[in-house]
Amino acid sequence: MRRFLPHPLLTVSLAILWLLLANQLSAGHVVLGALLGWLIPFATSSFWPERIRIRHPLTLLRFLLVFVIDIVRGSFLVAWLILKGPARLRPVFVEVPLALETDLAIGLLANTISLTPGTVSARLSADKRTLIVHTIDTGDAAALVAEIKQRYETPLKKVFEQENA
Amino acid sequence: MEALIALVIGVLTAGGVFLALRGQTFPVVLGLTLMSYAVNLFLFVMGRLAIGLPPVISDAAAGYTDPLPQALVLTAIVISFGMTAFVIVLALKARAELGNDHVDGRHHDEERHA
Amino acid sequence: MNWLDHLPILPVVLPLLAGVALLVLRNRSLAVQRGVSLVAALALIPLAIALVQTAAEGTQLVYALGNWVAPYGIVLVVDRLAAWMLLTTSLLAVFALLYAIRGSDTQGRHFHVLFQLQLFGLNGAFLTGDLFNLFVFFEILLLASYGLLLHGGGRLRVKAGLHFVVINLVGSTLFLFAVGTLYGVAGTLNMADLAVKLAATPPDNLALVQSAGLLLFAVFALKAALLPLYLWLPAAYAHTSAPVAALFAIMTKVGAYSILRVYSLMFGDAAGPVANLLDPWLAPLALATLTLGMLGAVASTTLRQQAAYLVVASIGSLLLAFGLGSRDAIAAGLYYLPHSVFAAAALFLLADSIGRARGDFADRFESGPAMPGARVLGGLFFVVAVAIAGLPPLSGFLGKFMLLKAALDSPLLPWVWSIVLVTGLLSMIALARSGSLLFYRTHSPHDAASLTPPTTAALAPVGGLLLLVAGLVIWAGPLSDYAHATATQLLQPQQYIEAVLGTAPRPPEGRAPARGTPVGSPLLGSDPSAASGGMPLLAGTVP
Amino acid sequence: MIDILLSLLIITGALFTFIGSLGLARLRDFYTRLHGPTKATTLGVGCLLIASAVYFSVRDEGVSLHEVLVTLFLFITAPVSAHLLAKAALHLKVRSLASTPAPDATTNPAVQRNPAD
Amino acid sequence: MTLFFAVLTPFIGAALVALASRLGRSHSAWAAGAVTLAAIAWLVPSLHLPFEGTTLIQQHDWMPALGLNLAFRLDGLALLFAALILGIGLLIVLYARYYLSERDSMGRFYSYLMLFMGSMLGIVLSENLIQLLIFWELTSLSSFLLISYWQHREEGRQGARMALAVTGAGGFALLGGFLLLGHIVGSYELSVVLASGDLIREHPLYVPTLTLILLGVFTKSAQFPFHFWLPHAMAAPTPVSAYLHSATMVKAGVFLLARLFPALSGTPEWFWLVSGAGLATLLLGAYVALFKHDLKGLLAYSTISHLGLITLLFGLSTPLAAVAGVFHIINHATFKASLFMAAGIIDHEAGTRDMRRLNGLWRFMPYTATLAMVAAAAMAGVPLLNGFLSKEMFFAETMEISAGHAGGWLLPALVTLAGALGVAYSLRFIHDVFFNGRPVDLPRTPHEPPRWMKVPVEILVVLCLVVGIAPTLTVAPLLAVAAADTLQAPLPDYHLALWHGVNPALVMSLIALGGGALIYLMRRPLFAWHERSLGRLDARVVFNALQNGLFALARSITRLIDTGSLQRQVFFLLAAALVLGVAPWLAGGTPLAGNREGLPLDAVSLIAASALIIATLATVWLHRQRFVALVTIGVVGLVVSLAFVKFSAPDLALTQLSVEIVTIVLLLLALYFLPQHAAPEHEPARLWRDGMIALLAGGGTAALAWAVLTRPYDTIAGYFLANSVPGGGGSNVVNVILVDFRGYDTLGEITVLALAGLGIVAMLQGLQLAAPSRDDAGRSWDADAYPAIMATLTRILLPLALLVAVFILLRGHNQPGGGFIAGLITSVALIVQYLANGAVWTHQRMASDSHPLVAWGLAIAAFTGLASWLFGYPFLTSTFSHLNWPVVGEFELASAMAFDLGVFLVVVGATLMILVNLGGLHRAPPKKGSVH
Amino acid sequence: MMLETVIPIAFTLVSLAFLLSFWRLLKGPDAPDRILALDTLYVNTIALLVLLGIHLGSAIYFEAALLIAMMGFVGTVALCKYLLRGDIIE
Ligand code: NA
Ligand code: NA
Repeated sequence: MRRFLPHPLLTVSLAILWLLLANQLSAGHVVLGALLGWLIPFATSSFWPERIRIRHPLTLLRFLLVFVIDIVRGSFLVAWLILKGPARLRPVFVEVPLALETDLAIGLLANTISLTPGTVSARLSADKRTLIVHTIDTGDAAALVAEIKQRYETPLKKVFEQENA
Repeated sequence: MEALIALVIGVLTAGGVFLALRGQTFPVVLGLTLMSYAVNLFLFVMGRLAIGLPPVISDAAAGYTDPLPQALVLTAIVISFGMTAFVIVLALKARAELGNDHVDGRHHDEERHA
Repeated sequence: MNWLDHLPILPVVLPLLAGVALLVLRNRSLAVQRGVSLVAALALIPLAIALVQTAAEGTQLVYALGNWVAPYGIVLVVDRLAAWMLLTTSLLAVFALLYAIRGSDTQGRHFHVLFQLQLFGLNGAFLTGDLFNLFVFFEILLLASYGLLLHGGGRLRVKAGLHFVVINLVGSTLFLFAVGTLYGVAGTLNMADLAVKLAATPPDNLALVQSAGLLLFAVFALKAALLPLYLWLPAAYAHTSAPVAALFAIMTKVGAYSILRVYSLMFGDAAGPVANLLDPWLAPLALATLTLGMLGAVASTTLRQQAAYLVVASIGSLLLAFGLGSRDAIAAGLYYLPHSVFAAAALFLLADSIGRARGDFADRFESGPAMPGARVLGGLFFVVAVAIAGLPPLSGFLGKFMLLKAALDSPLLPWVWSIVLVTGLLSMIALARSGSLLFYRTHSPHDAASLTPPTTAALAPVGGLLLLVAGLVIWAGPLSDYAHATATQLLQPQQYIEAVLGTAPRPPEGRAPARGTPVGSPLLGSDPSAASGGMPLLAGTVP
Repeated sequence: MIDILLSLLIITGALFTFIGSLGLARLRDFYTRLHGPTKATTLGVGCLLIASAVYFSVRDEGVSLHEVLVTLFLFITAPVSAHLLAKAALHLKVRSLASTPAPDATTNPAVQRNPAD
Repeated sequence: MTLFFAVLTPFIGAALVALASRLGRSHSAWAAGAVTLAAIAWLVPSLHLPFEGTTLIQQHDWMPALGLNLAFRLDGLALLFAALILGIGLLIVLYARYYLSERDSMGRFYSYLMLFMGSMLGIVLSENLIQLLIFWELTSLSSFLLISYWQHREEGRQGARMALAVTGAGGFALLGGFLLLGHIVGSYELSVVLASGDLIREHPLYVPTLTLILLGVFTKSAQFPFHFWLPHAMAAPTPVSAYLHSATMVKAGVFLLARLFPALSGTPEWFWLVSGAGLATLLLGAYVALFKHDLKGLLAYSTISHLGLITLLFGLSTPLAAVAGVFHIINHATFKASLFMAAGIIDHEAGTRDMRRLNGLWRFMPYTATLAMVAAAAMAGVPLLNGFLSKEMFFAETMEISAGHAGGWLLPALVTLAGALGVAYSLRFIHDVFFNGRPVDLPRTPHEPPRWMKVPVEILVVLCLVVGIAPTLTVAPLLAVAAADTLQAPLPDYHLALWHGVNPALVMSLIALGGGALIYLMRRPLFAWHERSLGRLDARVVFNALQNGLFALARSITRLIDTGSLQRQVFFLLAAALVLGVAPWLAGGTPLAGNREGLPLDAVSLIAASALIIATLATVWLHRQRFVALVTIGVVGLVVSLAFVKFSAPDLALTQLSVEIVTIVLLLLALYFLPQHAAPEHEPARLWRDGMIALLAGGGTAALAWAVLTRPYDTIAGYFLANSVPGGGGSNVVNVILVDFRGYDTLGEITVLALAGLGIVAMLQGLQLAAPSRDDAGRSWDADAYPAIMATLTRILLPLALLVAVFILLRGHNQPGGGFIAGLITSVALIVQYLANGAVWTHQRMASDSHPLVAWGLAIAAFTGLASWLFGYPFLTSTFSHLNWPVVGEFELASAMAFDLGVFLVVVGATLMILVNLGGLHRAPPKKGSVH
Repeated sequence: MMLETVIPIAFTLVSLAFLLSFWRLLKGPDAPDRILALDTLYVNTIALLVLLGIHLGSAIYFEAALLIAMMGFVGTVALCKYLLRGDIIE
């Protein structure tokens, strides 16, 4: 199975993406999409050797929901701060100690932080244990760190790194 | 609109020419790039300006713009990309061989006396 | 389609395939690569001869690429002029290559690929009947020439290469401005079709078309190294490797060819309001080029530099002939063209051998050690100098004779004669001095071992090129007749136009490719309103 | 009804796009400026893309969802860009309203150099 | 063909002689003699013809359309000259065998000599003027080789170059003259030209024609003021001098005077130009000859003087003068050749030619002295010798011409003076060398030369004597036919006799003899006066100064123009384009704007255009802050793509966007190795100049665009729109044009791209650049080479990007997209892997050599084109069909898509080749001195 | 139709956004500011294209938007990498 279908998740994703690209749902495109979804992972498998496994699909879904809501929230918040005026901002760099260990999970966390309310992940320490996050306006840095860990890191850890946890 | 496009082409050409006349390789490359933008735009608008009439045959289309200049510009873009790449690497080669980045291999201070 | 019907495309396809094959074989032994390269170059000669024979009958072979007829598709046109250029190129290429495979082809990577693609570009430029396609093939031959020019590297070579590349990039930009304007006015790219359209230029568009025509001239003048646009040449030719410099002898001729082609076809006598566009420009500039080129040759401090300036001067002579514009003058130029190519190539190759034989003194004009093999080198130098200075009895003299004779009818007669004759004298003086310094004013070498005696393999290409020059003398009659017939053909562009625009596509036969029937009869193609068919073309037809 | 939805999406999208750039122009240091485009603009363009998807799905028969692809792409790339920009700014010691963190102590330049060396 | 072969023989012989020298020293001499005899043998069957009044003409087509044929002519004049050339040539061959030393290369000498002999023979036997000129120039070239034979000697090299420059210049003038002559007459055939004298003389171009031809004649025959090269040619070995300055080279000029006498003579212009130059030369040569201490110098100036005499005779234009001229040609050849040979013997035996040291040689070599004295007497015009006869005729003619003119005494007086000077220098030759005390400090003791070295001198001296004593029995028939064919008319009445009674000519001869003796006796004060005045003039100094001036002038002009500056070249090109582009508008009559209705302006376009303009200006303004300029030029590219979108060119927009990014990556790669900032320029004048040029160029292109955009046009584009679907099988017309209608352009375009890649690979080979360890602000680089977040997430993007690339590639034929854009997307996706993960990491996962991609891409494109041959269609003819498969449904397959695949592969291959190789630059260890 | 009034407003807002981003690009002051501004300009351009597509009722500009998204990202990555490391392909 693994030899013939190295990345089933990727295959499915690519087939769906192909249909999105083609912007039509015809039999021909389904076949073509499936074909490409099957072939491209072979071509790129050396770049992407580890197999992504999702342990808790429900947790992931819930995380995604929170994520989307937070993006909208974050955007409104930033928009409001911008309109309110630059003078009242309280920007701070905070350090988020990481429990995550895999690159993929850390990357997803960093991206999530960047897209969600008022924060941008600015630097990952060389030992990958700490993420430095810039926040545009906060009064309580510790609360922010805690929120990040609880709201994003925990589900990510559960979905991608459960065996290691 | 035509006047605006003509103006844009003129400014791009002027900028390109001015930079192409500089003494160091890097601005010359920038100048050549600007000139290629100018000429690509020029060649493109030789098919006249048309909005919303892409040359893709379909039943719904209200009409088509002249496709030929577009094909020519595509060829020209590719060629100028190859040329630009070559000249950029040549600039590095010249930097290594001549010891500086002057197009004539002179040092900047020499330029004043030349 | 008969196999022979594909003859016009073979001189283009062959070097392309050879280039690709060499790219595939890039890791194979040097002998294999050289063999493939040489065989491909040699094969061009019979092809070119076959095309010359066909063209000599006075017909223009028209090859519609993709079976799309002119003016819509790109066509190749083999007329006398094109065949003449192909033959000159193929002969030159073989000798340049023979010299290169002695060892300079290993100084850098991809020499043979670049060489073959250079031939691809050259032959394509000579054959195309489409103005934009001419641009494309200009770029191919230029980029190949950049690679070849820089082959081996070195300070002066890189500097010269940088100048060559940058100035040509500006030139290419100008080319596109000119072609674009012509398309914007005439709505077509095929040269024959352009000739028809431009001849009907209304007064309101006159200056616009002339402006584009003259911008195009600036581009061709740059490639041809016409004053004041020749400054790139001396350094580029003097500092590149010998076989490349020899091959480059044809490069300037591409510019000259383009001038002849475009301005006889599109802006010639029959071009109505835009007729004889170059008349006020070409001949005077050519005279000035001849003068300054020759002064440069006099002033040169190395043999290769001198050879390069002599190329500039030869371009002056050549374009002077084309600029005078009469049948006899053009014929003189056409006869002179292969001569100047072969002679210049021979000089570049010989200069390399001389430089090697002089050790550290190279080809500098200063008293140096007596060369090993001085007798042979000196003898060859003497003959090459006679050829390139246009002295009797070699073909340079015959070309000059034809040119001077043709100038008898020109209002520029006093200028042409005095400048051509005086520069002839200057070249003789300059070359006599060079030869005297290099071969006569010698001392016995301190370290004879550092001097490389010329090998037969190095001298044979020089000898071969000189045999070509001799051939130009021995068969001067038929060759000059061919040149005259070519000039006649060029001065009657109507024939060319009819041949190009009158060609029908190949009809479907057997498993036919689907091919849209051209709208109307092929000749109607020159009538755009008929060609536009029923499709709404908004931008194009807004009056 | 669709018209209202479309108009709402378009206006929201345009507004967020504008506010994002406004932040970029108005805010006082690089790090705060970084937030505008990263969030507001991304969401703005997202809204516009959804509007487009709705528009073409309604106009032509058959759903038009390929705009989702662009949206997806933007949402993957925007945070990476922002992260790299912030990292670059920290490296260049760009002026900051917040006190910048100390250079990464655990980083050993000798170790982290290109493995090819 | 006999005449042709006679001329050809020495040329072929030249090679044989050179080869023969490998067998031994004497062999080449024997071979040279045999060649000369062979040339004679070709002529023998025809020799009788001139004496029968027949002119033999042999013609072979060469360039008949141009009037240039191989045409040979044997008449009396040609016969005479051929006899001199071959006869004296044979003697020279013999003489040189003994003259040349062990160190001299025999083969080279005789080879050159044969070349020269053939050229000379060609001149005199030519029927076609252009052909004559060819041989004329060949004498210049071969004499260059002969004069510089002793190449290690400075005088030899200089003398040869001077001779070549002067006679070569004359040759070019002669070419002009002949062309005019041919133009007037309508033919280059001598027969026609000689029969058209009146036509020529009455033609408006007569004077220029005559002037140009005389320039050729005078330079060749060393006539004043072009005489100065001849004495310097004496640096040649004496056999060469004996040959060139008696019978051949210099005689070519007077030959031409004789040859064209019927066509050109008889006008005042001819009279004044020719006789004027002749008289001046006669006097000057005779005068200078007297003061030369060098034996050969004396003979050289004497030669100049005698050539002046002959020229003067032809200038007088009367038939009798012409006869005398021809006669003196013969006589001068014989006595001068023998004198040179005698001088050579003396030089050979005594080791010097300085007459101040050579004294009293009579005692050492009485036999040679006798020969020399007889020859010198002939030169002086002593009775019983041939020189006397022709000089007598000369004096008589000058009297005849001058009779009845006011001031008519002047000419006879002057020629008598010249005669006296001639006697004086002849006396000096005899007395100074053979008598006059004892030799001074000679390198060796002289004695008689080898037997065979004297034979040529003996033969010539005997000829002087027999002709002088019995002219009618010897030279008369030859002179008659030569003179008759010179005149191309019946001969005038003349008598060759020793005694004509006491007449003015005899008196003049006697005065000359006596005066000459007197001058010689008074030589000491004369010498002293001469040394103080004219003796200081040295033609060589003047010539060298002129030549150096020429070289200096050439150098300064060349340096003025060609400064090796690229900026200047670009400036010239732009200026040329501006001048050429603007010139047609100056005539007026063409309005700049047409009457086509344009599109309305909208706010978005205005904003975008403003951004583009400002970004362009910012790029120019900030170009010294290179990184910033890079960002601003990125904006320019973005807005240009936006313009493509706006004006209905989606394919262009896609291409521009992709190219833009790859270009920026390239520029960043380059910027790493280049200075980040550039110093400001210090030349406000240059900035203003460049600014002006830039404004003009910008204005020009804007005007051009405006002019076109406001005009309507008809285009062939309708055909593409109509045929794209039915003929090309694709609805994206731009793509169908690219891969089908104009697929040939695209084939060229991908070749350019491949060439760029290959050229860059070739250029980068061995190139090493030191990587800067700090940025321009002095900061060391960030330690984190591959930020983890970037690395992780860009990997996700690779399959996605590839999917998009496939999509773009497949749909290109019908919708915006195609091989090029797909190729760039793929390349960019791969480049990002390099950016994020490094070259080593990436190369572990994919092939690092992209040559195969380029090769196979090109091959696929080319073979797609070739495949159409199999179906009997031209190169690149496309085909397509619609297939209907179960489940999948209907889809299209087009050969053009295979072509597009080729494009795709080339683009990926070339782009990777460029970027990856460039990216690997720094990894080579920095070379010492490669970068400051 | 409502869209006819909304779209010009949207065009105006996005154009203003474009100008503001461009202003930041010119102003800087630091290199990251300019890169950020360029990145934002790319996104603004996507917005313009989407609006244009709706305005003209043509889906043909979609690929351009997709490509801008991809290329804008690559450009930003390359420019940032340059600031961080100098050598972008190492
Ligand atoms: Na570009
Ligand atoms: Na003496």
